Amino acid sequence: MQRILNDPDNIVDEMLCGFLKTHNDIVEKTTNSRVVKSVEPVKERVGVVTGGGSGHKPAFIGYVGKNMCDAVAVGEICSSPTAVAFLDACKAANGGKGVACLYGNYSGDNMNVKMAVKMAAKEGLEVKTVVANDDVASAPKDQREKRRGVAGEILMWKVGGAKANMDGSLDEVIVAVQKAIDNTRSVGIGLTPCVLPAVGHANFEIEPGTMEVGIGHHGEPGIEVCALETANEMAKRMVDVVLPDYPFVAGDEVVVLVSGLGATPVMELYVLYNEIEKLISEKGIKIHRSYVGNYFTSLEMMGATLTVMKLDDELKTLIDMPANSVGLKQCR
Amino acid sequence: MQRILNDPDNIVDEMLCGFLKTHNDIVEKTTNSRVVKSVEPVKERVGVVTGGGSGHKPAFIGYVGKNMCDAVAVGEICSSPTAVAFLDACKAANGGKGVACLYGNYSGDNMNVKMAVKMAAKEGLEVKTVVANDDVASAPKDQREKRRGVAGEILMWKVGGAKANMDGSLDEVIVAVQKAIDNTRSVGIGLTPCVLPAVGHANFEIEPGTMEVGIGHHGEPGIEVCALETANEMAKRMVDVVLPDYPFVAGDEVVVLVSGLGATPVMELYVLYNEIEKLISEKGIKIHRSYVGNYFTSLEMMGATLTVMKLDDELKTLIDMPANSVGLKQCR
Amino acid sequence: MRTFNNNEGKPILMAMVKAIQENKGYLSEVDGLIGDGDHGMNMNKGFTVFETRIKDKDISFTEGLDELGTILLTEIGGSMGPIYGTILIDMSDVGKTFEKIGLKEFSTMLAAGLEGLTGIVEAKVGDKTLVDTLAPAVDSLSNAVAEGKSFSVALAEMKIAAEQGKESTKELVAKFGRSSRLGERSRGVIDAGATSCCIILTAIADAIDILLSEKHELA
Amino acid sequence: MRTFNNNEGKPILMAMVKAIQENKGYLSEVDGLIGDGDHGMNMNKGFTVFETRIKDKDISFTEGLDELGTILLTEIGGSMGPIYGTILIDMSDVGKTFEKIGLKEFSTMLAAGLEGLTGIVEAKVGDKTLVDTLAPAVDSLSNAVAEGKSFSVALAEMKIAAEQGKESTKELVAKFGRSSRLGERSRGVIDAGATSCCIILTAIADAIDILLSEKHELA
Ligand SMILES: Nc1ncnc2c1ncn2[C@@H]1O[C@H](COP(=O)(O)OP(=O)(O)O)[C@@H](O)[C@H]1O
Ligand SMILES: Nc1ncnc2c1ncn2[C@@H]1O[C@H](COP(=O)(O)OP(=O)(O)O)[C@@H](O)[C@H]1O
Ligand SMILES: [Mg+2]
Ligand SMILES: [Mg+2]
Ligand SMILES: [Mg+2]
Ligand SMILES: [Mg+2]
Repeated sequence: MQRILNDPDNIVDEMLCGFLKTHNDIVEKTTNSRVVKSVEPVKERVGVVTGGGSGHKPAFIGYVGKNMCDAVAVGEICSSPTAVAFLDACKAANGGKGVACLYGNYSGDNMNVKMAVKMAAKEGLEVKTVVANDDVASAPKDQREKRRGVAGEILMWKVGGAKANMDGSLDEVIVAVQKAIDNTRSVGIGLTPCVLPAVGHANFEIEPGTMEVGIGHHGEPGIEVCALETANEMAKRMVDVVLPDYPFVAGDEVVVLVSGLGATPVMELYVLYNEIEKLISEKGIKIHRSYVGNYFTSLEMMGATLTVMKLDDELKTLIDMPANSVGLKQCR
Repeated sequence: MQRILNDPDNIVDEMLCGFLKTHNDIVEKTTNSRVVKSVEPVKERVGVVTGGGSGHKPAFIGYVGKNMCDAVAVGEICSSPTAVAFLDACKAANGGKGVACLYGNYSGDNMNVKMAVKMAAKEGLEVKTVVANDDVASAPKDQREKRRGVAGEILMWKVGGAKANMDGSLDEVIVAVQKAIDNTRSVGIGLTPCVLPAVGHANFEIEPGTMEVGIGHHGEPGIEVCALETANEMAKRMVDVVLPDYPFVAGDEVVVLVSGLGATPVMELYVLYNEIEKLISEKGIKIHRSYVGNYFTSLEMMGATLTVMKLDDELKTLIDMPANSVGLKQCR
Repeated sequence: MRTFNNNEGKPILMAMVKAIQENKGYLSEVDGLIGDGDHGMNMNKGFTVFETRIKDKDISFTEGLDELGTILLTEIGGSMGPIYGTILIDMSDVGKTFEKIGLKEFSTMLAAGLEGLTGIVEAKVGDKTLVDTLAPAVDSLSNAVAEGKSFSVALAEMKIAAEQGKESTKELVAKFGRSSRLGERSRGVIDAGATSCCIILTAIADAIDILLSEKHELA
Repeated sequence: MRTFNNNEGKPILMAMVKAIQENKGYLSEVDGLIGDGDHGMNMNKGFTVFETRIKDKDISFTEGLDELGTILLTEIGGSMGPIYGTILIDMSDVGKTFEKIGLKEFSTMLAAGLEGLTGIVEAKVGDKTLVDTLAPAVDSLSNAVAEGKSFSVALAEMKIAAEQGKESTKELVAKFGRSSRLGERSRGVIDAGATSCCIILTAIADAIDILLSEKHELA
């Protein structure tokens, strides 16, 4: 394993220390060592919280900051944060108007968030949740509630953070975020597996010359394994999975997010986006804004995800609002 | 090769198309298809230009934008841009007060920039240059003029862009940038090689269980090959190469930049920085600002570079100035 | 003897810890086949923290279950935190008033653990989760109670039920957790949580058995 | 014949293109050992663009050299753009007034190419670059001129000089370019630029020789 590590059991703590030192203009620690909050002063408005396992940098911690999430619960690698961490993140973000906890659909996170919501209620703190399920490949459309949350979560946080900062009530924030995720579809293609540092070897294989279509952010397999394709063919395949599912149609305005899974050279993400843009535009769909880069990764996996979100006037305003987090900066 | 590609011979063009589509709020094309410029209107001030081979995303193109470079010449993968591209980049950045061309010390770039400067002079455009040579491992200190430029170039561009935007004259920009690079030292550790898409196989080896100390951004070897170390040992090794060379001493204020080489999980860069920060701080050196992330990569190489720049009041002001490029955003 | 003293139950806790530590690699391997390969690691982390905390402490069986459950729940997270956390804490909640623990008490405790679990997960028998181990173990104990069997015999039968339950997951398709995304591809390997649950129950049974026979010798 | 007509020199250009295309893989391989492995690719790209441009065109030898040099310089970049661009353009600049090209003319042209190169790079003979091929080739030609040798014999000798020059790089330590960072580790393999230069000179020599003998047969 050619990696930069000390004791794998301490990797999350050491990462957090390094992260806090580097980004002390954006985030700060809290009394819970697995909860990080924005340095922005807590205002009398809805708090926005997320959380998830580590190993997806810049997610989740990198989406805390101005007009993004207010606090985040940090888990072990590929493992949900504790219920207490979710609870403490909610408390750290609490400005007296309730907290929106926006997370991804994984059984660990579901259980821990559910417990945290109960614990918060006992303490008189109202927490409402939205669970991201944008990954088309992970379940059929009629079982959308079973689908995983993947890179679409970033757009969900962007919308939630912006809405809270426009002084939306808790219900308004929840409604806007739910709309955002309902309007969002993603798919991933994996080209190489990843190695959890404490495990030391890959626990699934992607044969060279093949690719895994519909892969999840922890290497969960998807729709099919097929022969490695050119960038243009991959673009077509991804667009053909994502567009019909919502469905996105001529006249729609959308946000497009292409994220690398970690080790794919960013140059190649632009090659991929170049074709995706062409295919989407050809359908008469207008790309209002796009993001290309390593926004949601799985350690050193190669591959990419495509996320498309349909906009309406409200979502457009929210997406276009400036933001300042480590992973997503929209200046001015 | 598990990569996202069409014809490797077109990868740079396709990447550029994708890049321009995504970042049309920051960059725009020019009449030379290998020159990209900032969307910021050309002002009556010194122009700042860079250029280099592709495959180092976000370098070089990602450092064009507000208060950063005004235009960039784009080369093939690991290959200098043409003299004409450098010339056209200078023209695109020309606001009537001369142009500062800030690039890295590689023989191709040296030759092409030299020719571009001559061609510009013939057309009445004054271009002055600063060549980055921050890579300690690439030559002894008494032959500093032979050293390669690596991630220190980013700090050089930051300083150059800021100084030009403070209406520094061409000479003032050049002096500030030269001071910046003279105050900067870097070293890299490589953990895995990279594969040029058109070549299809790695052309150097890093045995698993070993690491290449002093590696360059194209895999050029460095000081020594040694057994793979822990993150803390690597941090010590890097700090011990970089600090004594300048030398940085107690009481100094510095900027620290830790960049991944492409495929190392960003989490690990924070683990590395966590120890680097400790070692530097222990020496009584004050870290004014730090950057950790994939700032200057080599396709899908694993490994990291450490860059340290000593600040004075002028450099501090310039480094702290807001900037808005794809690779470096300092909001507000 | 037909009971053991709750406040002499620390050896059971230590046996649980040891069983998880010894099977750390195996559990991760099992999880690696259709999950993300970290189950042994996750469990080992929590159980080892617990070991350090109680090493030099006088602690009863039910106090220990609560402590271990709380560590899993509040310090480990993942899926195992809430799942085993809930099972163990609920076992402790019901059991902490017992001075002596016999078959009936133990059966009540484990049933409470299962009931707690069903409060937070939807998985039923047949969904390829640790419920497939825990539920037959609980049933086996309550049958033993009904049939008036000895604690020792009941434990032996519970181990068999747990083992069979675990093995049954092999032919099932996962309905919950990471491996549920694999659909048919999840068939053919046993479930990681079902495996750790079987290991823990076996360790508990064996350790109780030793306590019972030690008491017997002394008596 | 002792000369060929400049405006009948297109076959020489085509032979240069073919030689580079055929050695694309080999040149990258050589560059891969102590450089970045793209030399064949870089050269092939430029030479192939050139081929497309001149395929259906009536073009003289010196016009072709200028066109090829300009393509390398303005469209390919890297190190090879300025290096071969300068060599070829300077050869053309000196040669474009020649109607007929004999040994003396060709010798003057190649010397001009070398001189142009020394204007942009500092490398000398012994620094493990293409100068180690080009310089002895130039010397060999001017000696042949001085000694009154035939064009054909001079070309044969130039090929040997180029080949020996290229081979000499094997034992040298690189002083310029990427491989110079390797210091002692660069010893033991030939230089990529020296290799492509030898390939090009050999192709030129062989193609001129054919032109000379064709002329001879016709004469
Ligand atoms: N929703 C669920 N309901 C019941 N059991 C579950 C559920 N999710 C996961 N499990 C159990 O957890 C086990 C995996 O645990 P572990 O690997 O530690 O967590 P993770 O899946 O988060 O990596 C599975 O084998 C399964 O028995
Ligand atoms: N400064 C220099 N002076 C002379 N020759 C050089 C110099 N730099 C490079 N070369 C030549 O260029 C060759 C490498 O060419 P190529 O691989 O195409 O470019 P790059 O090194 O940019 O990848 C070397 O083998 C050497 O002969
Ligand atoms: Mg896990
Ligand atoms: Mg090159
Ligand atoms: Mg697991
Ligand atoms: Mg090369």
